[in-house]
Amino acid sequence: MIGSSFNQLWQSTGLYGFMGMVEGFGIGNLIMILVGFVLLYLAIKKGFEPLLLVTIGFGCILSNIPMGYIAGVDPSTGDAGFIKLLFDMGIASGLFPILIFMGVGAMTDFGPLIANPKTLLLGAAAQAGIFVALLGALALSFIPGISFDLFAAGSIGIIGGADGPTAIYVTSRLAPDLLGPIAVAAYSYMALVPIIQPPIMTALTTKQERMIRMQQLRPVSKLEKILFPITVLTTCAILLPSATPLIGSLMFGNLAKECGVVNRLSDTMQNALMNIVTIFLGLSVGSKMEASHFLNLNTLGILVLGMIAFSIGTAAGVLIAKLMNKLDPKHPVNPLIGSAGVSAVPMAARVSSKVGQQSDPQNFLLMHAMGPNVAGVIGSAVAAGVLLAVIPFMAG
Amino acid sequence: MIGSSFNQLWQSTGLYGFMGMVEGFGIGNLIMILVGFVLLYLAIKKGFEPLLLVTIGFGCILSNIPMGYIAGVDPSTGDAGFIKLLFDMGIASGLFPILIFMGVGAMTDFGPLIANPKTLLLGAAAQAGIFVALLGALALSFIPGISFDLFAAGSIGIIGGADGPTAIYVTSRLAPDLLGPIAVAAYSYMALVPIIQPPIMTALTTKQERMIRMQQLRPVSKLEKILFPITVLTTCAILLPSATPLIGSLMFGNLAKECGVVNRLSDTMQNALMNIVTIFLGLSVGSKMEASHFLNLNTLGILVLGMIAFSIGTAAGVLIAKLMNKLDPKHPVNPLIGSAGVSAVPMAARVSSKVGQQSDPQNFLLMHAMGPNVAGVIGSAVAAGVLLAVIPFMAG
Amino acid sequence: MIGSSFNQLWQSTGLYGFMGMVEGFGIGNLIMILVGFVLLYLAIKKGFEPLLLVTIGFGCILSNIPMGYIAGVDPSTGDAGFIKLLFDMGIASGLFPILIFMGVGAMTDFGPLIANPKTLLLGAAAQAGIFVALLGALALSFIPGISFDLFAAGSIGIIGGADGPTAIYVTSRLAPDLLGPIAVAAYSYMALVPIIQPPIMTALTTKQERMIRMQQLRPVSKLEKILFPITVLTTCAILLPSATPLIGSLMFGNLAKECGVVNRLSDTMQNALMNIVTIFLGLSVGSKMEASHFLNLNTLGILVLGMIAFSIGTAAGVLIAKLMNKLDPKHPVNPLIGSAGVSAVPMAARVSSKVGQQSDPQNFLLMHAMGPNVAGVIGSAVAAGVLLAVIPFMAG
Amino acid sequence: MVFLAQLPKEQLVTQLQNGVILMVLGIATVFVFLTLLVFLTKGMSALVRKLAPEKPKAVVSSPAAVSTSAASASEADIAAAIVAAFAKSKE
Amino acid sequence: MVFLAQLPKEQLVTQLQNGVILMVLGIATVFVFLTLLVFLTKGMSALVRKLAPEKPKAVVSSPAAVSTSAASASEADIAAAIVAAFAKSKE
Amino acid sequence: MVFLAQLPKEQLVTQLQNGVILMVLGIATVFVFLTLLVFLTKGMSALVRKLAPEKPKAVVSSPAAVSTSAASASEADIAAAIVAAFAKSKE
Ligand code: NA
Ligand code: NA
Ligand code: NA
Repeated sequence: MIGSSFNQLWQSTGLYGFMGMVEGFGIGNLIMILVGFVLLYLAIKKGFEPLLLVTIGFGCILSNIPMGYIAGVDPSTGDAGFIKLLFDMGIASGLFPILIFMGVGAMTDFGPLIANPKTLLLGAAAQAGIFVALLGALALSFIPGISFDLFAAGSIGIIGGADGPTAIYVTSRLAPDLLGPIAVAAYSYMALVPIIQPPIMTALTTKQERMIRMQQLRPVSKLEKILFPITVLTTCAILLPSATPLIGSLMFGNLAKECGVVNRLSDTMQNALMNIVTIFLGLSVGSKMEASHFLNLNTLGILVLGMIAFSIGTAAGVLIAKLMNKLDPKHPVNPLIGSAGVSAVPMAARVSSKVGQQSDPQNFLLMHAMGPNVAGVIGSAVAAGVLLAVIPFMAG
Repeated sequence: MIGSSFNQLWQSTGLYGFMGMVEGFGIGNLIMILVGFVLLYLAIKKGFEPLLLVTIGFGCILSNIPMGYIAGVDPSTGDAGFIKLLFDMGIASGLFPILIFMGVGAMTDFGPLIANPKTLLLGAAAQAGIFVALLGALALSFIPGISFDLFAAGSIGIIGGADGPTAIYVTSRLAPDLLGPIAVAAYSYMALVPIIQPPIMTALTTKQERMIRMQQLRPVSKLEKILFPITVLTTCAILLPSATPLIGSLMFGNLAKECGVVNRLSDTMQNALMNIVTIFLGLSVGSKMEASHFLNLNTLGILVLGMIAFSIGTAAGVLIAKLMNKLDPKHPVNPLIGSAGVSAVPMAARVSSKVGQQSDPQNFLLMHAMGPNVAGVIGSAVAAGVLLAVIPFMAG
Repeated sequence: MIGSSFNQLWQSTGLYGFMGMVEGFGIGNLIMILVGFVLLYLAIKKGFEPLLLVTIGFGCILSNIPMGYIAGVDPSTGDAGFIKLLFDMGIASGLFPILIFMGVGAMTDFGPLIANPKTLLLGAAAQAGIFVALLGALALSFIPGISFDLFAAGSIGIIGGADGPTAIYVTSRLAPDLLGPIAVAAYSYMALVPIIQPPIMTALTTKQERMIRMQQLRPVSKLEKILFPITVLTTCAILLPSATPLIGSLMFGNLAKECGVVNRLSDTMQNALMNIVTIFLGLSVGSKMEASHFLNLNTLGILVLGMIAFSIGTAAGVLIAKLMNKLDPKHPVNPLIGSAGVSAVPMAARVSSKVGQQSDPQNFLLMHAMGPNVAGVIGSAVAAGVLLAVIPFMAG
Repeated sequence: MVFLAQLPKEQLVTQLQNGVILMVLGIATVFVFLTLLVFLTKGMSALVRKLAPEKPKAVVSSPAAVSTSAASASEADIAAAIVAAFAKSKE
Repeated sequence: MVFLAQLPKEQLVTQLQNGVILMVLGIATVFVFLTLLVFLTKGMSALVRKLAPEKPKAVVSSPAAVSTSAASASEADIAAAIVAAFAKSKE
Repeated sequence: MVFLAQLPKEQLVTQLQNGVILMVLGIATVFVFLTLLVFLTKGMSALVRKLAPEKPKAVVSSPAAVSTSAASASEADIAAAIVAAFAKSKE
């Protein structure tokens, strides 16, 4: 009896599971745990988007522990693990990314965009990467071993939106099995923006263009800041209701911040609520990094396509800025701020500023780059709305 | 194919929905969105109960966007929108108003009431408005186009309790379809207390009465403050268990505040938890302002009856104070503090104080008015308990 | 008609319920309410673990109010009370103790343990109480009127872990009906540690032993503190996956604290999230103090066994420290820090320090006792993992 | 709740009768409950002052103190205190 | 989403066609939407300056101010202010 | 868990036997696990000191610092600091 109990204990060790002796577990789990440790390393040591990569990485580790059933259901008792509970509560339902977006809205200052609305076009252009990557995903599917349908392709494209909650929301709606690689790609590339963007930006611009100084932004009144979220929401309600969950929660957060009469709510959206949801969301997303869904050619395809999406978005932003200068030479735009249109707030705007100062240390582009930067958030949400509205109809 | 896709996109615009081309949507949604904007205007510009009216207003707007399905279920995918998730989580279940009440308890100082317990009677009298409005709702139902059953009438009456969470809790239990108009009426009239009450107060009192000075309140010991919530809860448990969810959570919050050993919990009840629940509750309540349930004669009836309830509650509070002065002339009560018995904490108490100072600038009634003010919260919860216990029995 | 309504109101009073006139309620509820008041008294007046005993006590009171249906389902309407909602959300699912453990991890400094790893053995020894109490529970079942199966015995044993969330997690998995008495016993005895432990500690040590001074702890680098939670988690994943929900969440919280790049998340784990969950968890656990499950000989058995578990854990910690001194006399350990191995953080460590200073006022043991103290948390979680892995297999 | 175009008159009258009963019951219960509370509160206070005649600590505090986003408010206070302190120290 | 070893070529071509349509539709919608927003925002600002020509209060604030754990940050600021104050007061 | 008036004696004996096994298994596992951790922790520390011999920053901090409602506490500290500062500056 004691022997059989020791045997039972041995058969319930993780080691036994890693050796592939239990159905559903194996060496793949060990590899994914190491991937989780790499994410932790990147987050802690390299400072890559730590809020998300620490939680996603830890979620990945916990979910891949054999017979821990932390992100699954224990077959012997029927009890669901705590990460599965969190996943069902907030990712399967789509609630968590919406709440994060509320907090993002409450932390965003649309002032620079209101002061110079034409930078919205830069935020539009930079979404090109989304659709090119979508097409790329469908093209890659001709390669044996890689297989993406329209739902998957749309989710992969949205990586190019450079906006975490949008990517997670769209993927949870269209292709939840791909959440792991898509979220990891999105956050990793957002962290890598200072490495990905500068070469593209300098390749597409002349030194003279990079030295363009822009007029100082006019001050924006409180009333304008209050009316802006309402304007955006109204436009969205009339044109593209499928984008209203995202745009609506973003603008709700922003209105709460700007209206000045509900500061305690806006504080909570930015802090307690956002932090709680970030913890839950990160762990849940990490749980989709299961060996069986992650360790395949598709993941490699996603990583490549994500990089392409970021690069094309960056290039499109810069190029459209140059086009705008051609069309309206009186109000010149430094094309370096075009790259900020991919969103990746506020990292991309800082990159614009930094690259600009390499050509002219006295040229302060940060404020100017914040306009396209936040426009990119709106642009990605609009693109997400198109995907969510059209793909189920096309596929059905 | 591209034509049919463009057509699909056009048919998924909000404009198409507002034009009534999609089943379940129409011009009524546009009207309700405008109502939502009016609520935002009142909250932001006029400062009417902004914590609730900003969130309710925004919830109303989001929920009425055609084909946004933010407060409903998308028929093509079966996905529930995020406000529907919040509604089911906290309003249908009754959880959110209870948690708000916990926070209210943790923010309430019953000291003035303990120092002068007979002001409890003022809080009792002011509940008369609840039952008169209930009767009024049943009488109004004789008018064609207006139709309230007992459940609806009880929910309408509770507007007269001048207490948001109580009104929402009772309505969610008795007549959830009326949540929209009832919550809007309750919070709007609470915000309008400085306009509604003063004429009634001056009409029912003589200048001499308004100048009555009251004895300074005695200090209240910490032990009394700890024992008070326990006394109220015990009384409620023995007499009226149906009121214990409300009274119990109120007194739990208050005990957490007063006992002094769980300050971190009481802090959280008042801040992080209360703010999160307020956001969720406001959006959810706003989602019940659907065109089909809001744009009818019943809503008009509710608004009229709510006003009547507030007025009668105010009058009853003032009159009973005058009666108390007749019966016990040695301890005179300024009848102006009677109006504070409707609750609407702390607005109604401030109104008492302000009207008092119009007759005698040196007469400080604020502290004295806080007694009946918090008594009104208890009184409303007791009245709610009666409604919840008796109405299902009468109707069944 | 009015008569029948009054009658209905009378039949819905708590008094009528206490008198046993309604199925499912009776005088037992009154007794349990008094028990709830005793818990409040101990928490508020005596300062016994107030965060938990105030909430558990209040939850006990609310849940025992006849026909309040706060922790049950109202049979006439089918509505679940709010404490039942909280219970199902977080205790039945096991989520709340896990979230608490995350916060505990974010509040714990493993530095003293890393500086002197062999104190881990003291934390191991003190778990002896768990298994002796388990055996005791099975032995007590020979007494008529007391009846514990293996599931119950495991849950009772875990009281000896002196760790609230671990006890609640294990019991919610193995014997949810015993949650009330087990949680009360665990938290009460943790509060009573300053009374229970000192006599055992002095009885088992000589004055000379109690005066042993320990070498000052070496400073621990940030990198070590980051790698420690990862080391523990990895060990646990390889050896004992059934303990990973507990160990994993503890180490997630600790990594969030130590890594230094997600301070806003670690802040939230320690404060807003922990407080919210504590409120919900306390109320829910209190709801398991129903008269029918609490007022019986089993509860008495649980209280006795819990005390035995604490005492044996204390003794084992002290004795193993003495053994270590025999085996390795060059690095003497003051045996008084052995008792801290039961966990009950940080109370047990303070007791070690205080008892030490009774023999030598210049001997500062607090830091040294923190090592076994936090080791005890890990040890209890490991013991919990064994129970969770083996008991269902043995019983099935 | 059912939304009917119009309830039959009989039912409306029955409802109204029920409403009157509810009003009587409700107002009575509220008054009985709160009147009882008056006496219980007085009794409780008397008992406290007899059994634990501690120096009362807390004067009843201001209703304005109903906390609004406590943290930020108090930080503002601290900042204000610093500013005030500076102003003074420069005198 | 279904993971197939390989979709049949025909289906892949159809998908690609759909993808092209989606790209056209998507880029068009994004540009129409944001271009419209350019005009609406300009109109809104013009209207505000005409109807409510209040002195603009807020200069556009720094993006660095995107709050990170606001509470602790501002406490650190306060602490820094105190230290700075001290340093100065000792001069 | 099932509450029985009394389990049959045989079952009680079997349970007790299982309990003894569980005790042996449990105590053994706890000791093996934590003993392993002793060596792993020592190894980890040795490795860290060899590979990254950085000046150790943190002296082990006080257990009293286990945060209780951190925000308010630190605000109180700040307030205290201000008061102290003032007291000193007036000297
Ligand atoms: Na974007
Ligand atoms: Na009231
Ligand atoms: Na322990």
